[in-house]
Amino acid sequence: MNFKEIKKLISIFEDSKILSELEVEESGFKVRLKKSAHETEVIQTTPSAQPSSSKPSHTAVGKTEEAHEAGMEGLIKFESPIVGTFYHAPGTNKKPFVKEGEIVQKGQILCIIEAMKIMNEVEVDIKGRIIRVYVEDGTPVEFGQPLFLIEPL
Amino acid sequence: MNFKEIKKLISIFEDSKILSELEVEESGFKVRLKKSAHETEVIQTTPSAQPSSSKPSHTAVGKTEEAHEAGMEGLIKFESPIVGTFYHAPGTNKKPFVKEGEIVQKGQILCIIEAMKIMNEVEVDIKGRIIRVYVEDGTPVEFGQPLFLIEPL
Amino acid sequence: MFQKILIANRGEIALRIIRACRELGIKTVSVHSTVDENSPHVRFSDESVCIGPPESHLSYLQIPAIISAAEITGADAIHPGYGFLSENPHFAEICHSCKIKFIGPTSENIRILGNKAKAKEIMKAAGVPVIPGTEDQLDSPETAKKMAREIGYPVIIKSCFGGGGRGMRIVEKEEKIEAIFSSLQKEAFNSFGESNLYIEKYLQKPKHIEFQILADTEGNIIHLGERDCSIQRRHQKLIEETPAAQLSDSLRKKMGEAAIQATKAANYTSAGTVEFLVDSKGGFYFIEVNTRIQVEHPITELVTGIDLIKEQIKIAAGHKLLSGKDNFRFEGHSIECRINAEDPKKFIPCSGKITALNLPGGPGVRVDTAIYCDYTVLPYYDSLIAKLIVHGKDREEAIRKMDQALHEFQVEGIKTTIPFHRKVFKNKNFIKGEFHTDFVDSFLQH
Amino acid sequence: MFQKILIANRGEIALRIIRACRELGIKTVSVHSTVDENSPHVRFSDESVCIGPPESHLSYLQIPAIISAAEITGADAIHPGYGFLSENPHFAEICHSCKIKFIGPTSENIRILGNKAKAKEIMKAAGVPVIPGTEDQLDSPETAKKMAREIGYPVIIKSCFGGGGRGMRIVEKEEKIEAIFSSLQKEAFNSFGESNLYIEKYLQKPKHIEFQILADTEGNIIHLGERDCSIQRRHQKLIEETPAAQLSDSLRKKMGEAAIQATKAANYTSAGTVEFLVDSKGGFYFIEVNTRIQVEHPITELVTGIDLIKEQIKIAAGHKLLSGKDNFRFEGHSIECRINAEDPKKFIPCSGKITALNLPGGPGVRVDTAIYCDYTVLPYYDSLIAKLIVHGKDREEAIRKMDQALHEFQVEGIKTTIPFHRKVFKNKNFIKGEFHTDFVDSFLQH
Repeated sequence: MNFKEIKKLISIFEDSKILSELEVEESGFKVRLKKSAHETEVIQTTPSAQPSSSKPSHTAVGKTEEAHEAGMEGLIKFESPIVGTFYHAPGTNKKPFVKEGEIVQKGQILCIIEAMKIMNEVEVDIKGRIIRVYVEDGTPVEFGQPLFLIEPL
Repeated sequence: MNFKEIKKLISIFEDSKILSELEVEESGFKVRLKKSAHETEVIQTTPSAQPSSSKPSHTAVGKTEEAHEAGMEGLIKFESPIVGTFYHAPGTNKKPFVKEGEIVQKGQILCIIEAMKIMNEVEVDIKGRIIRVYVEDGTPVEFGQPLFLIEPL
Repeated sequence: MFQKILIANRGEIALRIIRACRELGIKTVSVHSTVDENSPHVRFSDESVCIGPPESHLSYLQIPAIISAAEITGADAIHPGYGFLSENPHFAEICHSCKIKFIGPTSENIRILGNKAKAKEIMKAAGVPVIPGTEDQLDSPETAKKMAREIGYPVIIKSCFGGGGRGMRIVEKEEKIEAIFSSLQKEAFNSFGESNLYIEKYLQKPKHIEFQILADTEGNIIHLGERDCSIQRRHQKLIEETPAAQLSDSLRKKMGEAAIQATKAANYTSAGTVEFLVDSKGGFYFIEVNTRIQVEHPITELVTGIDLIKEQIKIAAGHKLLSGKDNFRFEGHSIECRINAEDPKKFIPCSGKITALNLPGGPGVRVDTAIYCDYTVLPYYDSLIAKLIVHGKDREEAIRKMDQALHEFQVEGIKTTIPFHRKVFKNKNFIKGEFHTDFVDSFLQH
Repeated sequence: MFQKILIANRGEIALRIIRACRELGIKTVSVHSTVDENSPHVRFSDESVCIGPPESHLSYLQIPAIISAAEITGADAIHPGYGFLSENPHFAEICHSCKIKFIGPTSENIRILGNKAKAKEIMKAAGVPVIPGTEDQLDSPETAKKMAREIGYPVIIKSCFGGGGRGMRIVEKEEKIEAIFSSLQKEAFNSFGESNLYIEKYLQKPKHIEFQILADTEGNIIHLGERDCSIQRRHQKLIEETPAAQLSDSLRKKMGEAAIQATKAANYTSAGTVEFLVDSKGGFYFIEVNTRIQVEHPITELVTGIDLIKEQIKIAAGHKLLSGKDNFRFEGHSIECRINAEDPKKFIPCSGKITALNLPGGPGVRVDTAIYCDYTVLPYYDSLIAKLIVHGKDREEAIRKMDQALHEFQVEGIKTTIPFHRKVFKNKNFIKGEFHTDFVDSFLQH
């Protein structure tokens, strides 16, 4: 079950006047939804509660989104702020800006996105560890497309 | 079980007047649904007892249908078996076949419906008391239109 | 002109007739079975009368109920649509005797042309080419064998009262005649109440081409061009187009003249269709006259600019045909796909609720339908749920439009024939216009 | 011809362009904001790129995002539709410099004709009649007063960069000029980033009539007849028809010639519209040129048989206009109703989910829409949800068709302008064709 499906599931659950609890479990992955007695508090959220204080705000250029997939609790998806071509390094045969496993500082450049022949440097707005690079060098990306998976530190 | 199937399951569960909890488990995959206490109660109220034994069978020419309106429990609607013009009496200035309050016997003629210039006598298939005559003399009636309200005796 | 027309039908054709009446300023009465209470034809007519339970034979085929409905609502005419009572001479006769105008040909027209052998006889006498075969009914399998030897195999044996693909069987060899003869006789008796059979030469790889006819009571007759209905499965038409893809102008002209000749010979009035089979050598043979408005009439409307239902009503009201501003022209190319609630591979009808619906639209796209999202397709009636019709400058544009429109036409909750159509519109032979009545059978095998 | 066109728009017009591209065999790329992910224009295009968040200025108006989307998908042309970036000369220029063909006029055309005062000047010089008023921008309320005295009250003061009813005000008396001048200046600056104003004679009871123009790069210009757009509310068109109800053939001819003259004077290419006001004495005055495809283009398509979007694309690709089989004719009468998601009395836009939908259909009925049952009308975008277009033999038939189609058009869950249209089509003055641009205001008061 991917993020979109969970989102849809939540919306179905919210809209339902009848359901009060819903639980889906699948190969080590589990979603449990429960309505509060007053119905004001909508979702009691996914398994292990997550400190909401760690949620980062949007970056200046990039956009981060909480990762909802199983086993990704507390991780952040760094999304493309613009449409264009993704470059992982400042040039051909150059070292990539960041590698998986690397720790990045707030304000550090993660990649370049070329749009209209302009190279846009994309900065990260939190400190964290790069868990995954989603996009290959030189591929086109659309607005909101996940570029990196980051563990906030 | 894929997402679509879960969605369908929820809708089946919601529509069910009987289920209050539902759990599906299959090789490491599990769905659990539960209805709120309030909602289950509402649904449980509907099957309020009504004597189903008093339901009559259909007549040869006429058709009877249990009355469902409030205060009409146990009464029968006698419906028009054909399209045509309803006549309450065998002719102008003649006495009507039946009046409100009158008791009718099985097989008695209740009215005439004229269709294609043919006068069709309409018989009742139960014994009962005429509570109401719905249609005025000389008015057109369609198939299944209630003609009389009858209390079965 | 009529004041009020009762429409003795349901679904898209009932709605189609309501639209025509509205434009002519005529009030409409719809009739419906108990399950059709909330159907579009009921919602969009001025009045409606419930005539019976769901089963057709107790409602839409119930002549007394329909006549009664016309009488109590004061309708002065009845439009039968297609199917149901549209080709029932008895119904046309009762309408006449009740002084309600039957919008269609005379009961005599229907009766004579409904008898295939009789119709063939008339056409042969009038000089319209007919398929070699018996003029009389077959009296025995022996006569059938004798005739078949004269005509040459393969032959086709048909019920005199069949139609729409029912009550007919192809015979390849003499030894099979006996068995087919008796089973067909039984089948015909069960379906039509008459067991009379006749025999014809079976044409291989023919095209099925019909001409739209309009004939008024003053004896004026015109044809509005042809429709190629060769894309059919078990004699059920699935796709129709006009003009026919590979028909020479000279053959078109000859066939059009023959269609008018046929209409004249039958002393026919109203809208009607003269059907022919065309073989690969340009020979054409009269098959039958359809004495009703056809399912596929819209393609002729788009190409000619004529509203056939309105014309049919006006002719019934005694008007001269194409009076006033109703000039016609032949412009562009039009194709219709019949969208049926059927499995697209096995064509088994399928009923159920439509849970999501997207109808195609835009320039040159016409949809004739009475379905909507949340509509329940009922098992009691015909599986046709929509007609998708396009009109383009030429055949190529029409095919591209249809391809796009089928792409946009989305129905969820029930199976439809849309996937079948989508495949046909990508088929090379279809695109080239190279097809015959056997197209669908061989297409489905691949 | 282009290989792949990016459509920088959404809703019905994006779908309309996709349909045209499909027929031309051109691949399509749609762009969409995050909330439009499942919209029909995304579903029915070959590729789609998310270009930003819901707000238009961050997505559909975001030039770099759109150009980038064209670059990463390899689109060789962009169709801007109407609204959004369609009349933005800067956008056209950027497309050009990025070697992506902007399907529309040159940026120079857009820039000059977008400046109302400048456009008027050009037309006056070319001998096209213009409304008496300033040729230059007004520098002060005093100049406005002086001009108004010359022209005679009532006058109308407009922003040089306004349009679609915004940035204009009627002035009946001199004492009101000062206040209106300064408030309009502020409004214009806030809306268009320019505060330049000009003044004109205000015509009472005029008809708003526009001519559809096609001009290719070889200098061939034709007009495809007029559209009467007088049924408008606060300068927003609600109903359009062609031909105009009460326009003499001689005036039609004169205006058509003036429209071609205007197109020539502006050195214009692509599809475009020359707008005029016509007073009760048969005087006609140039207002502006719309340098885009219009919302109401379908009525011209139905009457002429020309696909304007395809023509526009072909012209952009350097084709000669109406090459091949694309002959045109003027046949019948066509009317369009704009169905907006708005309160039908106060015209306040209303968003929400469509819970039930029945679209009209049948002969002569065209629906251009991107809604479906369960579609959610979003508050971020234009309230137009469907265009209902009919085509009849004559105005009377078209009106009856529209009346029936509006009757069948059922939308639940949101408010629409359908009830407003239904009333208009029963209004005697409208039916007689006796209306002016003030029709809706006086109609709504009764």
